[in-house]
Amino acid sequence: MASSCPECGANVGVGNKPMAGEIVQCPDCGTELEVKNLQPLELAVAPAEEEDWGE
Amino acid sequence: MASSCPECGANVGVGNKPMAGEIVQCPDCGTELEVKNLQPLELAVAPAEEEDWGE
Amino acid sequence: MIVVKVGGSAGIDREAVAADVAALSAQGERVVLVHGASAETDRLSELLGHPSRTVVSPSGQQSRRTDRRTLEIFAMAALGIETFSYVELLRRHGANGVGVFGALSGPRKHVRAREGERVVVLRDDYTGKVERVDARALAALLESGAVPVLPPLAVSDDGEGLNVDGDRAAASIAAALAADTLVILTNVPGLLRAVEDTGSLLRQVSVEEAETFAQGRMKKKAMAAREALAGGVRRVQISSAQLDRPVRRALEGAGTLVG
Amino acid sequence: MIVVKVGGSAGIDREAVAADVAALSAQGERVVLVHGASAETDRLSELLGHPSRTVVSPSGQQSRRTDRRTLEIFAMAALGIETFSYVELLRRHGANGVGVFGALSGPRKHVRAREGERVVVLRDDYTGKVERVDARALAALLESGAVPVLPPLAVSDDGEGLNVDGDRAAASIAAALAADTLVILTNVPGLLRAVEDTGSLLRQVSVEEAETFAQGRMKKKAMAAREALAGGVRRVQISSAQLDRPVRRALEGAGTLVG
Repeated sequence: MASSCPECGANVGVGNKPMAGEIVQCPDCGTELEVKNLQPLELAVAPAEEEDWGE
Repeated sequence: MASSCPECGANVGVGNKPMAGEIVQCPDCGTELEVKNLQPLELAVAPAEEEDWGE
Repeated sequence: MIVVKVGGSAGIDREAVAADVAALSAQGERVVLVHGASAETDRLSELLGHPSRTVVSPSGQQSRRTDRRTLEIFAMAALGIETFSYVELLRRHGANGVGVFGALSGPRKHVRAREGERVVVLRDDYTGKVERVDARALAALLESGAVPVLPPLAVSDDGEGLNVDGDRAAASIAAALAADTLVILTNVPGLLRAVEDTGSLLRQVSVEEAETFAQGRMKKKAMAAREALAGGVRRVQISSAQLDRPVRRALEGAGTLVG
Repeated sequence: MIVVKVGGSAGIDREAVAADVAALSAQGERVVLVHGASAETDRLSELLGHPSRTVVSPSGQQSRRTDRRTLEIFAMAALGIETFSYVELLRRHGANGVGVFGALSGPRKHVRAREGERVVVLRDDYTGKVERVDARALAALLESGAVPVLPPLAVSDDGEGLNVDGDRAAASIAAALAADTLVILTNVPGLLRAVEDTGSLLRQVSVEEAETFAQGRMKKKAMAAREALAGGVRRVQISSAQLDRPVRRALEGAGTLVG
């Protein structure tokens, strides 16, 4: 399965069984993308990595 | 079983199977007494009746 | 300044109450929210394998048996579910809800209960009555723009949590803060002349009439009204929590005006 | 003014900590108590049939998976057991403990976790970071003589409760209130050069050294120390909660001084 990168429009492959919320990297612009939706496959720029958690 | 009234010293009967915390009235002075202890049987003046409770 | 008491029975729409309190707060009104916890306590008690038990006082009044384990479950439900939810919902509607526990103090009560033919004093019963309100702390929170949210939980001077009646706690808070109005929201339209007939709403009653007509839990609300009015609160309104904008409807006269 | 953070792991003697805080308060010291909730949350999660789960961040850090049900259980444990107990115990030792929920605000975090070979963003994770402290409300409570007791719970602007790190929350509170000292009490003597050797206590370290030696949960405490010192707090002491009078021992130099 594949979809287009929201940043640069390149074609981004996500393997055959992507998971909701999965992080993938755009092969062209390198932006970290998140699988927002599975049917139809939709990608969005992933939120920034956070270094910390709760209790 | 019986014990003496802490107020007036009269002999107060509490039946054969008193319960801890049970309220009994002194036959002489009428004071409300509480079974504070079972072995040995001990009576004390009962706290005043409260009209209200929680949630 | 308004003190709003909302019941803890099932079927109360917390968000409707929170949204209404938030709107009043946004208009500059100072509001303290006091809530119940009975339904959530019953549910949690069941889940934790310590089902709620009822005791009957010599005068026939039913109430929750509050041994130490029940008190602990009561605290989890009152603070951890009800207070927690109201603070979330107030924030969702733009108000600075702040849950507060420890502002209410009072003695543990020597509760009597019927055991068959006998009457016993329940020594391990964590039920109490509010005798002191930390008005300074609550006023300070109100001053800072917060909407204090309080569970029906007090603390004894020996450092024991106590299950207290929410209506009477709200009355004590209203008196201590010299509030203008105490609004008691419940799951019935107000004080009914005939309990089973929700059409028999009494729009205005004296305290004596309130205590005469009140049945079951409404008795506590009549008692709370008496105590609030005696404490200088100008107005007590008992109304339904099910209305749209329930607090403002009560302020506009919905339900029963006592006093 | 002192902010005391005490851990939520099993084996913490709450009464020893509460008695010590009460003694400081009696001497006129202003104290805010922030506590953890991990052990009680794990136990309650088990009892309620929603056992705790751990997730691993891409960098290998372990943490509690906090879906909505876990957050609700976390609130019951943090507010309904820990905050409740500390307010009881502070009162027992003569201090006016007041549990406060809603003074900490911040955004929900986009948490990433490893799922097998992949990395996913956890959309329904109620974990957050404290970005704002209602210093006015806390200062007002301190002014009124209260000892505020806070759980590791914040609220997002959308009105969602959030599981936050207690150490870093305490650092934010200490900075917001311009506290002199942040005392972090935990179940180890302090920062150890070698984790398995409790004799290898480091008595004083720079923030950089702290972050170098810290392992596992101690990393959070080192991070909290950095944030407190950067926020103007003059002193951070990480010490054991197991000592007699643990807070005062820390103030007298027990454990590790950071900064």
